[in-house]
Order: sequence, then C-alpha cells, then structure tokens
Amino acid sequence: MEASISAALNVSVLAMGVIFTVLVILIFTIQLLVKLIPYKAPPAPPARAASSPSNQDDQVAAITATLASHMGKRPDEFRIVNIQSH
Amino acid sequence: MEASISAALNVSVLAMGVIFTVLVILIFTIQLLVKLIPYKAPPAPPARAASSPSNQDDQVAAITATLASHMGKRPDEFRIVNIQSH
Amino acid sequence: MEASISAALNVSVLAMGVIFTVLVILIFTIQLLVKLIPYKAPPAPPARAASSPSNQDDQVAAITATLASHMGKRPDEFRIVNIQSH
Amino acid sequence: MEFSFSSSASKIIHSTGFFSLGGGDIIMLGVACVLIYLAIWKKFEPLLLLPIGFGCLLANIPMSMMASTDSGGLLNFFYQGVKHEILPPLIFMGVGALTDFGPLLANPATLLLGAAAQIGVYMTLIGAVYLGFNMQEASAIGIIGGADGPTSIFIASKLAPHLLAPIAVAAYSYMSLVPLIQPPIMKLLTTEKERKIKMEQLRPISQTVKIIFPVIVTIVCCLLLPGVAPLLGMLMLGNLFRESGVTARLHETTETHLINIVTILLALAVGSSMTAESFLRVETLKIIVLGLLAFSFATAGGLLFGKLMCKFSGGKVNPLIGSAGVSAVPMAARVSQKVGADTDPTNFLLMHAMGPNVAGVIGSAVAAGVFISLFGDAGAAIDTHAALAPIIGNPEPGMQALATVVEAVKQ
Amino acid sequence: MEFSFSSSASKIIHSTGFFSLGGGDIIMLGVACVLIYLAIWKKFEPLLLLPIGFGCLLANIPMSMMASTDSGGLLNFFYQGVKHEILPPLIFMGVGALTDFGPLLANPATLLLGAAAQIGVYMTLIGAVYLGFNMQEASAIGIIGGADGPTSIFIASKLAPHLLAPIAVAAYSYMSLVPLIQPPIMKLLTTEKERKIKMEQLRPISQTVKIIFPVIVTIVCCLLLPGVAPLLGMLMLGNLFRESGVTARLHETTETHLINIVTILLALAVGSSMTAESFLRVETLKIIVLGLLAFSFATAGGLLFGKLMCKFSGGKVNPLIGSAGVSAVPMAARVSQKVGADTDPTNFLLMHAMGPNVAGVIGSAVAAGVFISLFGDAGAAIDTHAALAPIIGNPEPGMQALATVVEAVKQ
Amino acid sequence: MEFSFSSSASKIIHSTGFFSLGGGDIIMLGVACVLIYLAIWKKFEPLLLLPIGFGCLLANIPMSMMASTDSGGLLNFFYQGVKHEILPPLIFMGVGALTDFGPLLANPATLLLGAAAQIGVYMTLIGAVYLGFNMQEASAIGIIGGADGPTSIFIASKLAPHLLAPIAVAAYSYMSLVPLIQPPIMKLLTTEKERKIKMEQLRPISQTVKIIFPVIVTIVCCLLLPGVAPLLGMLMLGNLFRESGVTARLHETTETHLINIVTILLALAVGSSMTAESFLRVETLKIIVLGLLAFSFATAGGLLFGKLMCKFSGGKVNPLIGSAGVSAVPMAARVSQKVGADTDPTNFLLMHAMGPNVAGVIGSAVAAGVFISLFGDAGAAIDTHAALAPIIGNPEPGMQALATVVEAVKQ
Ligand code: NA
Ligand code: NA
Ligand code: NA
Repeated sequence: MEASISAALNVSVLAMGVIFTVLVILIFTIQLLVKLIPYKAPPAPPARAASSPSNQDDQVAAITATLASHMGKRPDEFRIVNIQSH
Repeated sequence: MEASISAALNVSVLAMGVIFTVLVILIFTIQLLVKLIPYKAPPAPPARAASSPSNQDDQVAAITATLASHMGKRPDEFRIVNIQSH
Repeated sequence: MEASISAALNVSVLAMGVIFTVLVILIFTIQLLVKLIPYKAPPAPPARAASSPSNQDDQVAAITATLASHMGKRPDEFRIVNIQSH
Repeated sequence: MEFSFSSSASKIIHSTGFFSLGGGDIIMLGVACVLIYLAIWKKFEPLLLLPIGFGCLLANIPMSMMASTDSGGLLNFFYQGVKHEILPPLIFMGVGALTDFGPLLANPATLLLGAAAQIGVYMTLIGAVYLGFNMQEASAIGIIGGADGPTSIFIASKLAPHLLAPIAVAAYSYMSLVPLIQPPIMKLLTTEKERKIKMEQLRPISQTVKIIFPVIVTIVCCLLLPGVAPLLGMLMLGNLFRESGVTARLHETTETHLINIVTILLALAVGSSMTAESFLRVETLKIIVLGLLAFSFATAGGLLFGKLMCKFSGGKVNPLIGSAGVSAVPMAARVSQKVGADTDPTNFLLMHAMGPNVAGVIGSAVAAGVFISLFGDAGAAIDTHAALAPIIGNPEPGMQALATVVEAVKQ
Repeated sequence: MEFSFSSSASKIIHSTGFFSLGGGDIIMLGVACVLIYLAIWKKFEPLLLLPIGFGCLLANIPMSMMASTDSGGLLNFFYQGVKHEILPPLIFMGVGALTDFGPLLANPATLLLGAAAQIGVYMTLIGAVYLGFNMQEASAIGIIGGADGPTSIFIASKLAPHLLAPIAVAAYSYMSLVPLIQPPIMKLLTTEKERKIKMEQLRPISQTVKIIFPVIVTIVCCLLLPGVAPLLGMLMLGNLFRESGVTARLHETTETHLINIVTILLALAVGSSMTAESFLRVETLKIIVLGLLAFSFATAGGLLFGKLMCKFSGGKVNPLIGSAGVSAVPMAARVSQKVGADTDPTNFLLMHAMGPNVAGVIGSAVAAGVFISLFGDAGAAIDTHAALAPIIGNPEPGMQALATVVEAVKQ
Repeated sequence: MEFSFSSSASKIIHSTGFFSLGGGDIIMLGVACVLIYLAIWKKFEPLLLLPIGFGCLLANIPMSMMASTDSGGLLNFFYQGVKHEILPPLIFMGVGALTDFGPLLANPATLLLGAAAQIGVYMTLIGAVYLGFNMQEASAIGIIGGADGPTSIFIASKLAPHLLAPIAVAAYSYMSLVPLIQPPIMKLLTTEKERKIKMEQLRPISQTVKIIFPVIVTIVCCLLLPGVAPLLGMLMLGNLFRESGVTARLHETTETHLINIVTILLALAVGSSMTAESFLRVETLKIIVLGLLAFSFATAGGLLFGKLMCKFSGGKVNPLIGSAGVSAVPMAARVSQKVGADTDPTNFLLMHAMGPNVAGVIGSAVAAGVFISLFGDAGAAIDTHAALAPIIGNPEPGMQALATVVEAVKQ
C-alpha cells in the first residue's frame, strides 16, 4: 500500500490540530488548578518536628522495652521523655 | 451451588480446630527449641575484631600489592602490620 | 547410547586443544592491545575540577534561577561566580 | 485504508474514550480518584492503594486496553502474576525479610492470640454464605478478616477470581482503618483494670533459635497444610535471609527493591481488575459490609482470648495485646500500645503486642492453608495452571492433543 | 553420534562463527563497534547506546542464536518485552519518577511549544511517504522527531516492527547530537535582540497541584487518545510516586533499579534486532536522513512558535526556549540555556526551558496517541497481542479452535 | 461438594503432606536441612546454598506443588528461567560487573593457567564415561571441574537436565571446599623453593585497554565458539558496564540488586529440582565422587602448568598461582596467597593469583562453548526452545499446524 502525499498532508494537519487541541485543554486545566490551589509558603520548620507524635510514642515504647530488656528492669522503673535525632 | 449455613458452620469449627492444633504444635516446638538453645550474652566486642584473620590477611596482601605497584617497589621492601577500620 | 572411553579421550584432547588455541589467540590480542595503548599516569587532580564547565554553567543557571525565585529578585540582579563542592 | 481528512477525523473521534464512555466507567473513574485521595491525603496504605487506584483509573478509560481482561494489554501482562499466584508469595518473601519474630519467640503463647483472631474469618464466612455467596466465594471474603493483603489476594485469585478487586480493596482499606475500627471495640471489651496490666519484659532469644524458627515453621505448617507452602514458605525464606547473617545481600534486595517492584506490579494488576463490570455490583457492597464485620470480629476474638489468657496466667497478660492478633503489622500492635498508654502512660505494650501481631500473619496463612486443603481441588488447580507450563516447557502436548483429535476424526 | 577425533574436529570447525560469517555480518559487527565507541568515548546516550551496540555485536555473531529473531535465544526472550510493548512503558514510569513538572506548571503556556515542535514529526512523515514508505512506516519514522526514545520504540514496534532497529538507533543518536544540531538553527532563526530577552521568574507551585497534575493529564489525554494510556499513564504514575510524598519506597525503586533493569533488557533487545538483514538496507539510510530532518524541523517548529509567543506576549518570552520543545530532556533545555548565555552571560534560561522540554515529552506521547488512534486498528492489535494472553490465561481457546476445526472437518 | 464435618475433616487429613510422605521425601528434607546448615554455619557459598536448600525443602513437602516439575507451581515458574537458560547469563552479567580483569591484563600469560586447569573437566568426563554416563551427561558432570556455578547450571540444563540438581549442588559445595581441597595438593606438587618465589609487581594497565578487552574477548571467543555467547557475552557486557565509566547506573544495578534477584530465582529453581526421584539415585553418588575428582585434577592441572611456566620463565612464576586457575573466584586466589604466605610470610601472591583466577572463568566458559559446539545440536536446540517463542511471538504456527492437519485429514 503506497501512501499518497495528500493523505500524508491530511493526516499531518489533522494530527497537529489534535495535538494543539489536547494541549490547550491541558493548559486551561492547569490554569484552573493553579488558580484554585494557590501556592502557600510552607509552615515554619518547628511545626514539622511536632507532626508525628504517635511515631515518637512508638519509638519511646520500643526503646523503653529494649532498654528494660537489656538492663533487666521493668519498663516502668524508668522513663524516656524525648527522642532527639541529630 | 448455594452453600448452607450448616456447612459453613461445620467448615468454620473444623478450620478453627485445625488452626489451633497447628499453632499449638508450633508453640510446643518453639518452647522446646528455646529450652534446648538458651540465649547466651554475646561475647565481648574485642573478640569480634580478631575473628576474621584470613580476611585481614587478604587485605594486607591486596594493599601491599597495590601500594607496591604505585610506589614502584617490590612488595617485600615494606610491610603492612595491621589494618584498623575506624 | 553408551559412550566409549576412546571417544571420551578424543573429545578431551580435542577440547583441550581448542581451549589452548582460543586462549593463546586471546593472549596475543591482549599483548598487542597493551603494546598499542600503553598505560599513562592519570593527569593531575586539579585538571579534573575544571573538566566539566558546561555542567557547572548549568548548576549556576539552576541555582541562580532558584535563588531568584526564592528571593523575589530577577536573576540578573545578582550573580553566582563559582560553585565549590566540598 | 483511506486517509481523507474527514475519514481520518472521524476515525480519531470514534476512537476517543469519550465516544464509548458509559456511566459505569465514570463512576469507576471516581472510585479510582477516591482511592488515590485516600492513599495520598489520608495515608491509607499508600504503597498499595495509590497504584491500585491508578490501575483502576487506567482500566476504566474506555478503549485504553488497560483492564486486566484486555488480552495483550500492559496490565493484563502484570495480571498474569496475580492469576498464577506468583506475585503474592514474592511480596511475602519481602514481608518475611522485614519481620522480626523475636517477640513471638520470646512469648510463644501469643501464637494463640493469632489463632483466636481468625474467628473473624469464619464469622464472615458464615455471614457471606448467609448473604448468598457460595462456599469458595465466602472463604475468599472471609479471609479479609485475616487482615493481610497478599494472603487475601492469593486466596481470592485461587478461589474466587471474579471477586478479587473488591476483596483486595476491602482488605487494604480496612487495614488502614485499624486505628479507627479497633479502639472502641477494645475499650468496650476490656476493663480499665485489665488495660492497666503491665507485662513482664520479654526474655532475649538466641540468634540460633531465630534462624531455626523459619525452617521449623515451614516444615511443620507446610507438611500439615501443603497448599500454604508458596505463601508461608516464601515468608519464612525471607525471614531466613534476614536472620541467617550470611545472606545480607539477598536480605537487602528482598526487603527493598524486590518487594517494591513486585508491589507496583501487583497493585497495578489488582487495580486493573476493578472494572465497572466486576466492581459495580451488589456483591461489592456486601463484601464491604462483610469486611468491616470481619475486622470487628477478628479484633473481638483476639481480645476475648486475651482475657482468657489473662485469667489463666493469673493476670500477667494484658488483653489489649489480643487485638494485635489480626495482623495488619505493625499498625495493630501500635493500636494496642496506644490504647494501653491512654489508660496508663507508663504502660509499654508495643513489643508485647508484636508477638500476637506477627502470629496473626502466620495464623492467617494457616487459615488460607485450610481453605486450600478444603477447596483447592488439587486436580483442578493443576488443570488451571497447566495453561502456561506445558506450552513453555514442552512443545508436545499440543501436538499430542492434535494427534488425538485427528485420530478421533479419522475413525 | 560419532566421536572420532576427525569428526569431532570437523563438527567444531563447522560450528564456528567464522564458517558462516558473511560480509553483512562483518559490517554489522563494525556498526556495533562504532555504536560502542560513540557511547563510551563520545558519550552519545551511553546508557542506551552501549547495550544497544553490545546487543548488535552479539546478534551478528553467526550461530550465536542471539538475534531477536532466534526463537529460544536469550535476547529473543528480552525482545518479547519490546514486541508486546511492556518495556517502553516501564521505562516511562522511571522517566516520570525522574521528571519535575514544576517549571511546566509554573508556565503552562509552554505546553504549546511542546506541541509546535511536533511539526518535525509530520514534516518527516510527509518526507517518508515521498520516499516511498507506507503510512504506518512513515509515522514510525516521523516519531523520531519526537526526540523521545521509549515513544519511538513503542510506536515502531507497534506500526513498523521491521524498522525498529534503525528508528531506535536514529532516535537515540540524534538525541545525543542535539547540542550540535540545534545551535546553528537557533542562531539562524532568532535575532540577537530576541536571544537577549530575559524572562520573568517562575512562580512557585503548590505541592497539591503537582500531585493532581499527573492524574489530570492521565484522565484528559487518555480519554481523548486511549492508545497512549500505556505510555502516558505509566509516565504519570511514576511522577505521582515522586510527588505524592507517601510512596518514597516505590519512587526510589522506580527511578533507580527498576528503570536500570528495564533499560538493560530493552537496549539489548533493540540491539538484537540490528541484523544485517534488517539494517543493511537502503531504508536505513533514508531513515537516517529523515531523522536529521525530523530533529531540524522540530527545532525550527519550536523556535518559530516561540517567536510567535514572544510577539503576542509583548516580548516577554525568549524564543530560544522553543527549541527545548523537542524533548531530549534535559539536553535540549541546556542548549537553550547555553545559546542564551552565549549572547548574554547574565541570561538564565535553563528553568524556563525545562517547561517546554517536559512539554515535549507529553507532546510526543500525544502525537503517538494520534497515530495509534489512526493506525493501531484495535481489532488487529488484539489479534497480535492475543498470542500470549489466552495461552497463559486460559487453556480453552486452543481447544475451542480445535473443536471448531474438528466440527468443520467432520461435515 | 459436601461439607459435613466428617467429610471436610477427612479431606483435610488426606491433603496433609504427612498422608503421602514417603521415605525419599524424608531423606530429601534431611538433605535440605544439611544444605541449610552448611550454608549458615559452615558458610558454604551461602548466597546460593541457602536458597537451594530451602527450595529443596519446599519441593519435598508432598502435595505442596513446589517441585520444579509441578506445572503451574511457583518454583516451576522460576525453573523456566533455568530451563530456557535465561538466569545463568544474567548472573554472569553481574559477575562481570563485579570482576576486575586488570591482573589478567597485566600478565596475560596467566590465561594459560586458566586453560590448564580445564584438564579437570576432561579427566572427569573420561571418568564419567567410564562409570557409564553417556557423552552429554559426562560433559555436564565434567564441567563441575570448571568450578563455576552458572556455567555448570547452563551446561547441565542444556545437555543433561535430569542431572541438574546433583551437578549444581556438587559444583557449589566443592567451590566452598576449595580451601580444604587445594592446599594438600598444592603442597604435594610444589617444592618449598618454588613456593617461596616472589613475583614481579604487576604493571598498570590503561583504562582504554580495560574497556576494549571485554569487546575483544566477546568477538574472538564467540566467533570461535558461538554457543558460549549467552554466557561469555553477558559476562563481558557486565564488565563493560563496570569499566566504560559512562554507565555507572547500569553497573551498580547489575552488580547488586539484579544479580541478587536472579540469584534468588535461580537458586530456588535449582533447589526445586532436588526431588527424591531425581536426587536419590546412584548417579548422584557418582557425581559427588566425580566432582571431587574434577576439583583435584583441575588444581593439579593448574599447578603443573604453573611449574612449567616457572621453568620457562627462569623462575619468575610461582607455581602456586596455577591452582587459582580453577575459577572459584576469589576463594582460589586467596588459597594461593595463603599457601604462599605459609611458606614465607612476606610473599604476596593474591594479586598475581587473581589473573589465573579470572582466567579460569573464561577458560570454563570456553570449555562450555566447546561442549555446545560438539553436542548442542543447533537444530535440536531450536526445537527445544521453540516451545515458548512462537507462541508468545506469533499466533500463526499453531494455526498453520492446525491447517496442515486439517488438510491431511480431509484427503
Ligand atoms: Na491475620
Ligand atoms: Na518530543
Ligand atoms: Na574454571
């Protein structure tokens, strides 16, 4: 099946049209999105440190249990107050 | 094939029985295992450093050869006595 | 199909011959290669630092644009002169 | 083929997804977006629900050839790994590599809590039969109560593949909801005094025991229930990579990039089975209700057995660790810790709850093994599987079949 | 079998590659060495061209069974992943995981530059038809102008598998040559004044937008052009792993070891299709010439549309970022930066050019989708793909076919 | 199906492994435990022997469907990668990425030591023929003397798949035993004076030579012995990733997670072929004895050729490096170093022994190539392999076969 130049031209014009149509739709969608959800400066860093208290609880529990196991004490004989990563 | 409630009950009781049987067998196996192979406190850390002398020999040999190659000396013109990782 | 010892001997002698032939060809190829492309000591280290100016240009451009974006200035209001990795 | 402008344009328009977009597709696209939302913003098991949701999104775009049933489509290839039960065992190998059975070995009696929590499986099975499902379907739905993703997918694809999508989604969703589902049941079924019980510290376990344990479990459980060998065997192999101390390379790969790759393939495949046809049915609603039931009964089962152990041990066992027997590692153990700490902030149950928690994984696998022994008709299983193997491995069967037919015809 | 010394020796000699080494093989071994040379010493896309060259080397050693067409050979197995369009989407998932769409979101109008650069695809298509290729072949050749490797391989293996090797090699080679091909065209088509235009800083984008973007693109583009779902869907899934913030594990695997493994398999498979029979044809020369044309027209298309945007924006857009619309990420954006800085060292275009650069990837995928809508006869596609799926998934079709035949024969 | 309590209970009991546990199974479970023990506590090649042992354990649990012959079972899927010779070449790619050929390039004459050590292969072949094995089987057994796991598995699965399990186990076990097997032979065959010889430092090698080397080896060896292309080609590709300096990503993946993943699949597959039926035969005992013979003769061959080189070089070559020609990288080189240092602690042979050590890998691959040239009937190989490929790649052959049959029947 040999293709004719005119068929190729038809396909090309049509395809460029479709591409521009699709991408223009995308542009409008993005613009809408950016308008609806504007950028906000991220909250101050200290907020982040406090964000996962449950995880820290876990860590305290795990470390306490492990320490207790190694020191041969019951977990309630001592208390870990805070964990700091550095 | 619609199943009857009584069939479901039969299967459930049987299955719970099998599960408890299997896990009770496991419990006894573990208890036996733990009794046969009690926990021993790990040996003092210095023991570990000395544990792979053959590997260290390799390292000495490799480093000696490499150094010799770079310094243009024969490997026996100098000696590496020990490698310390830090 | 039971094989005869003589067949096994024939195959063995032939195979050892092939192996030595192939590896001797390899030896000569390597010797030629090493003669044609002798080892040269690597260039002095400072040369390396200056070796990728285009990449550094990219980095300057990227950092400038990012800084500009964060500081709310136009990129031409300031200039990054050099990047040092440490 | 003609390439006039109008014929080409018509071809493009007719091949858009809009052209054949039905109401069911739109609803499923919505469901997909909800799953993605829950995964990202509510952190519902995001490693699974995000790619499941995305797979669902792709599968429900008409003409995209991305449903699990679209022969030759990309996600259909991944789906073969679910259908032939290859991917769930590989995930389990990674889970084994990530799991420390130490707390279980230190207190092996907690295996009973992992057994008791399986009651959720069977209450749900009975409920499912009551709602009209047949026995195989009811079993696959019941296993949601095992609170274990790969086990649910393994059993669903074996016993009721047409229910795979809702079962997988229900299992992972309720696993994420453990911190919401469990605490009220835990507070209802335990007294404050029980919740305040402090447990004795766990004794240390020899490394040798930790190494022998996976081998023993494999031999004992797989000899008793051979159908569970792919799941439990790979779980224990992963754990052996971890504990043996001589296969650090394999351990690292198993618990990171291998499990990650398999997770992506598995989750996309499960998502691709969430088509309107298979998902928008009254059965899905029933499964969602039954799934909640399953988790609640499993929690209650573990707790009540915990109370029993408390009584028999003379008050040494805090019943709160019983709810961790549902699996959902490590979430359920954290819930035990948290509810305990709510009553007494100096009560540290986490490590104690890890025992029943990993016991729950073994318990669910054993429950799966019972189902396979009962329903996984070995002959049928071979038939189903035989599809791929003889063809890859042996060119002859097809030819033999041909010969047989030809013989028959000739006569 | 006889094992006399002479018969064995004769057998070995007759089975050496030298015995059946033809002129074509020798030329192709030379081509393989040139590719390896370009990859290592000229740094032409080495991650792809090195294994492609090595695959070509192995495929052209006679009797080695390493060509893509050697049933049961090692590289034939890898080639199935290209043939069934599994590997290019997986690569795209990795590309998505590596891509930051931020600059595009900050200046969405640059999507138009990614669209305009596709003119290269269609000028090449017309040229290819003029040189005697049929429409499918011409489309596969045209997509070289998309400057995107996986897209080219995906389309070539779908529409013109016999041209896969030269198309893949041309695409990757010209992508490497972007720093040589583009600057003269850029200087020719822009004035010095235009090149000195400094663009306003990009506004920051909310993380939420970055998360929603891949979902939106998938829904919009795949609904309009469903054929592109495997490529674009996986690209966007990879990006969602990156931006969601809850799937760090999957993101890391996707952008490192998974894409690396798939790259090795894909490149070896492509290389194994470079046999003398398929590569040493006049068509290959035509494709190489057309490929250069494709890149040049794509560059010009992007630049000219950039000039248009410059005019309409009142001189706020530097047309040099238009050439980045060809894809070839991030090389083309660097070229924009460099040509801009050559005219005015204080002009920093890199981040501005990243917008059209990633837009070019989306643009080419959309162009691929149009081709699939036009030529990828859904029925035919299913037929082609049906090869594997029913056999793995369902033992019955073969038996049904048999039954049908037997019925027909009996009558 | 009936679900009365007693019928269900009977079904479960009849489906336990205990019900059909035979004596052979029990012995094989013991063998599996011994392998696991040797891997973990004796550190016998644990990366391979641990998963091989575990695969053996699973395969020998009755009804578990985990033997390599159980169509549709999990390990049967992995076994396809051994059967179709996909996994060993991938392992070799990783080995290439891990190997530094520098010491070999610095002293290329040591390639002869790698050649001489292959005498172990042929002494064993003759011994195997003497013990009643046919030529293909004897060759597969002989290759154990190559002291190279993937090569042994590749050749065994090609020439004598029914002997794969004992050959693989023998190869890896004796490789672990190199530090026990070699030293007595080394001390027996060398004089103290010889062992004290200090060798000249290795000259440095240009990076360019290191890059060109893998390409040259591939071209030369694969042209001469095309059957070795999958093994040697992938070995050299991995090395090219390492040395080229432009494919760091691919190098890293190849030498870590890719080789690890493939190792797990390969080892499980090999283990799954260790069933009582295939392993508990007198042939296995013969293979174990022959394997020891193979290693001993290989060691002696390398040493004696080393003495020859010592004489011809005027005493510049220490014969102890000859025993490293067996492969077993880097263990055998370490043994050379150790035995040398035992005689004179200031003698550093390690780097000198690395040359023959990696030469041994190339030598064994070449030996494998000779076997494939002699016995790997190309036609037959294609037939065997053809199983998968036409079905995945091409829907027509089946239909053509059908048509042919129908034609024949109609007449
Ligand atoms: Na559970
Ligand atoms: Na593009
Ligand atoms: Na060897």
